[in-house]
Amino acid sequence: MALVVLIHLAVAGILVLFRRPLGRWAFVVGALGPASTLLWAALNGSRVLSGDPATESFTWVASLDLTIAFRVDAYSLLFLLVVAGIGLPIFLYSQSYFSPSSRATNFAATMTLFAGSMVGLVAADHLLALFVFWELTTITSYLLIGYYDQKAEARSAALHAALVTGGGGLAMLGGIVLLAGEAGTYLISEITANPPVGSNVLTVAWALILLGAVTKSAQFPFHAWLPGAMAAPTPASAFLHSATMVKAGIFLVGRLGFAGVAAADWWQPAVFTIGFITMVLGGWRALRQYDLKLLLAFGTVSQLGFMFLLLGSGIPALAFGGLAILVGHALFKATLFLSVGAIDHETGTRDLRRLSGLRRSMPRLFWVTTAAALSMTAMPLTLGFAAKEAAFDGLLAESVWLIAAAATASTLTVAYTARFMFGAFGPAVPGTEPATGKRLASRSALLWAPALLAVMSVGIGLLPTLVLPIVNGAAKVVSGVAKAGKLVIWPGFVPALAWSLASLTAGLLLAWRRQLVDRTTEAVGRVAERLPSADTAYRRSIPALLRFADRSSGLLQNGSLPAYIAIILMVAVTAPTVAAIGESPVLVTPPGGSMLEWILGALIVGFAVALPFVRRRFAVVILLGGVGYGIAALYSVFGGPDLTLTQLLVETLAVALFAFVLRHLPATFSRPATARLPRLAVALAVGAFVFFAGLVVNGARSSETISDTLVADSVPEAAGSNVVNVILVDFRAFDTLGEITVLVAAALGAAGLVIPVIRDARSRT
Amino acid sequence: MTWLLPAVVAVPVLGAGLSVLVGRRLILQRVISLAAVGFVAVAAIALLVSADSGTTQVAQVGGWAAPAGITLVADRFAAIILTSSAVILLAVLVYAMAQLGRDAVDWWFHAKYLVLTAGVALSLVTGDLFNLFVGFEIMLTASYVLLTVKTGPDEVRATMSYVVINLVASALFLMAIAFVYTTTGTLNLADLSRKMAEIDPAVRAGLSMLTLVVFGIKAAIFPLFMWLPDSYPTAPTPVTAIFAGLLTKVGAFVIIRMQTLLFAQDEPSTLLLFVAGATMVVGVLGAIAQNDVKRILSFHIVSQIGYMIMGLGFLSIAGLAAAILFITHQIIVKTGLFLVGGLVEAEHGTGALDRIGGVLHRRPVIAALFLPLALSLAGLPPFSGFVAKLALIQEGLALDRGVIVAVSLAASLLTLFSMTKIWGGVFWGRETEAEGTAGAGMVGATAVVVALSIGVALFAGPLMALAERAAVDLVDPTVYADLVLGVR
Amino acid sequence: MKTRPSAILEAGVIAVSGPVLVFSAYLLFAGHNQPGGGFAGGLVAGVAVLLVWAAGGTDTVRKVLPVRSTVLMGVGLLVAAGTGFAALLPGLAFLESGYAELSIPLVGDVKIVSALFFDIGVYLVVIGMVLALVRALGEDATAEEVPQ
Amino acid sequence: MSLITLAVAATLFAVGTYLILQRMLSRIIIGLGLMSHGANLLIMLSGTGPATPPIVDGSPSPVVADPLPQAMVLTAIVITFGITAFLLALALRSYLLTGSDAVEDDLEDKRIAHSHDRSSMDVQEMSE
Repeated sequence: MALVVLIHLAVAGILVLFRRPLGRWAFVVGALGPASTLLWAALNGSRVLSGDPATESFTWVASLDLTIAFRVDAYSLLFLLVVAGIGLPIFLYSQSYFSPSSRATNFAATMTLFAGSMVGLVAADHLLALFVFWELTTITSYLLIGYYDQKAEARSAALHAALVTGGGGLAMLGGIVLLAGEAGTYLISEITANPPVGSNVLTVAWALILLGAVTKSAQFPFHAWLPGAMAAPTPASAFLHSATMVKAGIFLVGRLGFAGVAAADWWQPAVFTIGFITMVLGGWRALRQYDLKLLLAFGTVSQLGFMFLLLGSGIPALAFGGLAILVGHALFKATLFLSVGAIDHETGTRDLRRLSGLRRSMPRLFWVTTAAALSMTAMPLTLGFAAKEAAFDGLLAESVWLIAAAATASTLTVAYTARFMFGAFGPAVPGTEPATGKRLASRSALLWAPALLAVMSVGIGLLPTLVLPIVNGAAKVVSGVAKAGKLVIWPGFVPALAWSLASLTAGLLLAWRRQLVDRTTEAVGRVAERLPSADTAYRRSIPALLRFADRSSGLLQNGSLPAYIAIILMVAVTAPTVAAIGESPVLVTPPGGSMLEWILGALIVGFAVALPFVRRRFAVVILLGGVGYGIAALYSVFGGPDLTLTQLLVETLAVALFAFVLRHLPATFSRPATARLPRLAVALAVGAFVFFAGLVVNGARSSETISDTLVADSVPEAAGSNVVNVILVDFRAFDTLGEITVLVAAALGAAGLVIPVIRDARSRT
Repeated sequence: MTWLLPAVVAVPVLGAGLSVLVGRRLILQRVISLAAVGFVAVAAIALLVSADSGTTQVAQVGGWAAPAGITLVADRFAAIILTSSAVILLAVLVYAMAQLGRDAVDWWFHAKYLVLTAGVALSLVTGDLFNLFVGFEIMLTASYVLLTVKTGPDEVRATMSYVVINLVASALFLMAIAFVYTTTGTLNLADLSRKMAEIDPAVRAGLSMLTLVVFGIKAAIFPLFMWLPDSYPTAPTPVTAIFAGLLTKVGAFVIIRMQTLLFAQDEPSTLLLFVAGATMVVGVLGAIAQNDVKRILSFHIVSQIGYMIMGLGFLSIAGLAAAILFITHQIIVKTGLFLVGGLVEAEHGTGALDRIGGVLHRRPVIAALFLPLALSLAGLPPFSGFVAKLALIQEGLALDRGVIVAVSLAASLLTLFSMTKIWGGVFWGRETEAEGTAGAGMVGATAVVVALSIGVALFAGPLMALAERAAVDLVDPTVYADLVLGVR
Repeated sequence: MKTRPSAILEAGVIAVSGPVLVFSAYLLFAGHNQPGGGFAGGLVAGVAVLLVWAAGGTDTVRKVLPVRSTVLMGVGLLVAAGTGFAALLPGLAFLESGYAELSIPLVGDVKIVSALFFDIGVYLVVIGMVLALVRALGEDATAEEVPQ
Repeated sequence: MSLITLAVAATLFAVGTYLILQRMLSRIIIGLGLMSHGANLLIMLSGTGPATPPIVDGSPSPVVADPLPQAMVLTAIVITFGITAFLLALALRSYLLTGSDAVEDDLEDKRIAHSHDRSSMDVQEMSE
């Protein structure tokens, strides 16, 4: 399995690296990815279906239990076939859809990367591995949606999708780690075989995982990104945003739903509620669209809601029905998207008000589309019908409310399918300029790729046994129940059929009176626009986030150096004080000091305190020098002749340098613009901190120091009597080496700052 | 082999001296720099191999036994960070030579860069508190003067606030040293580790906070970070890149060293975790508010420091290991991102999002370099940031610290958001005319950094194991003390 | 315009700066046993540079000390770091010092400590730094005051 | 340790802080100078022992001032001198460039802090 994923990666890499020579055949090369998946499935399919999963495992980070483990069972196999079976025709379709360019090659490479991620996702047996591929699909989806990157709407749609699904993914990561903590393993096969129960943590874990699935599969209230994602080129919409990526969430709840139900009693009601709202809301919104792609997108939202409800329910019969619907949906929705792509490609528009006469000008496309549309409405003899019967059968066994809900959604499905067909192939709306297409050549992949999918859709509808073993096997893997449902061409007159026929009839009725429906949806829509919706919530949240970011960072990050320093100093004063007071410190007052110290101290303090009041710069320099010389004298009181000498010399040089600089500046300081009181407050706080901290520290003074060794060793070991100098050049010469390095750097820096200015000045005169 | 330890500091110093002496012979300067930084990289790897094989190198400089003299220690933790730093220093040096080579505005760039190298190396390997001060001063002085390689009004303003803030921090650092020496009578970190346990708990608690603030300023943690985004973006790209990659991480390194060696505690620190969360959130919100590539990235420096403090805050082996891996990943990724930002600037003369567009189509290679780094920064799989963040999340949830985990995940999402802001602004959109071309040297050096980042992701397994071995040494301060002072 | 100090002052200051430099060298060599050392010595020499500057500005400094500040700093760094590496040759630790007692005629027994070489490096760097600073900051930076 | 010297150190820190908290770089440099004087005094105070210079003759256990803080202070003084010189050059440079040595606020920060109505393009771009 890893090999298949790597093939995808390698193909994408080759496409990027050899963009020029491969440009013309980019998508054909990219198709090698799905082809390799199909080949793998052909070689291993029967073995997997016989109940012997193919496993592989690669340890990435052992201590984090991060392992890329694959385990392809029948459930994975079904998804693999969907991914590659839909993917392969779409790649070939894309070859006709795009004209060769480096952008198209990038697109092909990204699609291949996506296909590989999707393969990894559905084959993963390790929750972290699943997460890795999950987020890879988010990234590739972002890049694909933003393909038309000159358009702002494509960019923002890409961002919307990335934020919602990426954010859901990150929440899911938290849930995964929590779940694994409870289960003691990240392996999906072990968790589902032996679901952890009975811990409050599990509630959080499962809620977060469900959140990931809900965002990825565009469930209410996170569905709004999916219609936006229609900004992507149509092949990407067909592949990612109808057939595969959006099913990742469905895949996940299908895999884990039974464990979720076992652990949390809210799981099933939550799944039902979310699925129901999504299903109805999507169908309703589809009825209001004019863009064929958007119409299909809302239809997808609706269908995803249905599948979510079914597969997440943790009920074997529903899981079976859900999987059947999933296969059917992938086939007919991809066909419809590809048809829309062909229409768009040939006519330049997808607006159903402008399209007209396509039934005559594109007859073959019309029949292909019709076949898929019939399957979508679940007309008898189609796969859609067989699948829906299986689902209705299961729902009816559960509760009448559930089947009523599903029937409502089915009614809407029929209605929007009719809107789609009449819109695309019927006459144009009067008063708008109609767009007509031209006949597609039969060898164009724009025609035969959807045709292929439509044929499969019809073929499987007529011969459900083609997919029955896989659906059966998959349902058995997740539910543990073999033959949980039936997939037949005609179920006979069973109660579920009545519900089907009722919803079909109601739907056809709506289709017949579609002008009335239009007016109603318009009217309701005008009211609904004022209500809060997921879309407006997102639209408002981003500017709000930006404003909040501006405000909050403006608050701290106000650009003012004095403010920064004040904050730093206050933290430096407060944090240690609070920490120390917590441990009840002891203040020990030391002796006052000798008379000489008092005199020097008074002098230094006098000079220092005078400094802020003096405005003439040279007077300031003199005061500063006074402080320095006073301190030099104080050092000598403390027995530091070296210090006194150095301090005197440094002070002299510093004063000279000060004078050098100040002679260029105005003679007096301007009055500081910052407020005086806060400055005074911070200054006093710092002073008080130093004083009291000094007292506390003095109380905890250590009786012995490492200097004792230094003083004792100085003469015998280092041959020097001046211990301070011996420290500087011997005991701690490494400090000194560093120090002179600092001096060199500072001198180079200072010279570099001033000399160019002088050179400039010279060259100007 | 012990001589390698002082040599990783002294060789760059020697190189700086030579570089100053050869004057304006650029070729010679380059050879000297490459040799010196290359030596540090090789020596760092040797020290790492040695430390990991159980013979940690401990050098007593001048032959004076600890605690009297200055001790240098390359334990696993120091050696890991030193290795990543040295490799990045080398890559950025190549980038700088490609970028600054054509119009050498500053003849002493190489000498300054070597001083910076020496400072970083010393700050990482020193086992002495005052020597650490010297190390920091070397590193910072070099950074001051490198910030003014270009000397327009903006650079001068930025440098002013940067220098002033750091000097305030240095004064606080000296105060801390004074207090430490008063209460313990020693400067040797190993010795301090033993003596700190015996002093007045009030003083110990106060000193712990004071050092946290001192190094917190350097590491740019909340609420001490505001200087960083105002000063970093103005410097030339190689300078900003190396600052972004190294300086704050050295601060984070020292915070971890201090908190584990001197002020060890067993329980997760709620204070540190709060600081971590606040740093992440404030940093990432700041990034979102920006409209310039380098400024966005600068705020992310702050934000990502939060994750390192988060790992430290758990004060557990797994948490510290995660922090170590995170620092390594950040050194590489952050540098790389700034280098990419520099490529964009080199071509467009600006990093303002609204004045650039379509780079993906005009220069796909730059986009290809940006993407893995940006995703890695956001912590998305399968890139290096993911592994480090996963380690943090696992440990946080294992310790029942759900709040900080939630905050870190939210910050990741916002990071992703701001990365898409750069992607959407710079790489997508209407193509803008280029003013210049980023040379092959610059692109190549950036590619090497990107490759390193991918390497960290690929070999995350062995690296994590190494980081865990380093963390085992960290949680037990007696390991370090015994190494330096001998088993008591 | 500033008036140039008189030539007599210039000559006088230069004459004084000679002994000051000798004093600085004394501090350097005496430092190991008495107050002084490389820093103090270097700084005293720096004060001498300052005196020369006061007498005649940067041009006089350049005349009296015709050596690049960068050369002094570079050599200083090399000597100091080189001393550290030199200790490695006989198998000692980096920067480990040794000493030898020599008897020099007329002077008597003298202890030569290898750390002295290190201190010489320090001394050179400090002089170089002060020289660089005085030359850079001591220059009249405003265009109209630059002597032609 | 003596009370008066500690008080001097504290005062130097306080006055230094007061001077740093404004915009003229030349005053800030003075403030930083005072602060580092204060820090140096604290280090000086960290030493033990009487006030005899630490110059010894090899006799066993001489009673002298603690030499280590002195060495640290010496190192700190010289480092501070180097960096102060650099800052002075920076102040001069700033003055020559802008006619002032004031540390101005960061313009970009100011812009963002006061952008109550963010450029509408930006918002549209994100929320389309």
